[in-house]
Amino acid sequence: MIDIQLKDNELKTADCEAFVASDAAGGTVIFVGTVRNQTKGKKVLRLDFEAYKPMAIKEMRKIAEQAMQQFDALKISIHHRVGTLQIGEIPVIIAVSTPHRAAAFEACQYCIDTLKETVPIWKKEYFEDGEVWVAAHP
Amino acid sequence: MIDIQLKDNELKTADCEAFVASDAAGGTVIFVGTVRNQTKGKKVLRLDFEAYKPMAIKEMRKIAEQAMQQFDALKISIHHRVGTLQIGEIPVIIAVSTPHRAAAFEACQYCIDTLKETVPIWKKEYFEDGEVWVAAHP
Amino acid sequence: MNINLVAFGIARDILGNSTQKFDLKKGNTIEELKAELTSEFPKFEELASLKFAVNETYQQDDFLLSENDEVVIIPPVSGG
Amino acid sequence: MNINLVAFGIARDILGNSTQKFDLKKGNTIEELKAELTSEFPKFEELASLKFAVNETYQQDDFLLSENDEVVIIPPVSGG
Repeated sequence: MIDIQLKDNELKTADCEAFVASDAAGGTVIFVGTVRNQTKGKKVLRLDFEAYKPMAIKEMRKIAEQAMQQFDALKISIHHRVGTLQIGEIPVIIAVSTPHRAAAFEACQYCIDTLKETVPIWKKEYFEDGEVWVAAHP
Repeated sequence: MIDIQLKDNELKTADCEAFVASDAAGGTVIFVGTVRNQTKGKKVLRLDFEAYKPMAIKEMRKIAEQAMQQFDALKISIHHRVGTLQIGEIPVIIAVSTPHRAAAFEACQYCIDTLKETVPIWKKEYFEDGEVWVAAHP
Repeated sequence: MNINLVAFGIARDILGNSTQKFDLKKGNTIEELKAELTSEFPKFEELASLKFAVNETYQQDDFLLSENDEVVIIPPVSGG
Repeated sequence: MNINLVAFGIARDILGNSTQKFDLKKGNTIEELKAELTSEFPKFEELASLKFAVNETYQQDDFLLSENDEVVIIPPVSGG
């Protein structure tokens, strides 16, 4: 079972954790991304996230489907937020439950690594002296 | 910063997540162990956990200290429960925050793998036709 | 051939608009669109990557575009 | 030499008690305790591992025991 959500308000770890709960689960691994206060030593004020929404949801679902199959996951929940986020707020949560714990770590890491490569979501970092689209340039 | 707790009532993911929150964190990985409904195809009714408490706390702290150092973690929270647990209940939660996400996965997995090897806690599985101390025999 | 460009993130800043009609003068593939687009907007060449989606799916260089296709410009993603 | 054994999990089941005085007749190391204990309670030999702790710390085979030490028998752990 897969739960994909793209939201413009607060993400809650408890929601993802509740979705992946299963009597057959021996381990659940949850990745919680948070907005860091600095990038390469430069103070970050806030972030803006925007998404090409229908495709972002499709791509997140693809990732979850691939992880379900590759790691024999029981349930996967991926929530991503868009809009303006302050330091410490949560842009992404990924929860994966599996019968054995090693697969949960692998599957969760696969999901976040792949999400960062393929899902059409963009973030702009705001500094005191300007702003930049993250990863846009080599 | 390290938070180690050995409790005889319900563990809450939100408690561990809140402890490891940090403005310097880019990623938090949380492992949530759950009591599975079966072991090698045999239906499990419930589990009993017992601990040699002072040493269990000491050993969990050692693991967290090692992980802090080895993976440059910001904060680690390890909560373990003792007593009788039903299917789906949570015996252990480990949360780790790090500046970059890959280290959070590594550190969290190191903590749970090492906990299962060294921390003096024992679980007994109750089946319909008997009970067994887990991992006692080769 | 006219197509409808949709742009996000830095691609929107480069294009100057989030949506824009584009007259593809030569050819009808993603590769040819990319060439014409970067020739008109050289800043696209400075990006770490430049991909295109049609029907909410990444499409390869040899994908054949049709009149009035909606083509989404995908600059380097940075979600998570 | 008398020591005080403390046993958890299956070690308690084998010993028959969670705490017990034990008269270590020959020697004074963990290794010698292990030998005497398994000779008296052969079921200890069937365990996947058998460790000992003194002062809330795992101790090696060559650890020297003293009169009235509290020695904790640690059968294979299974937390988490």
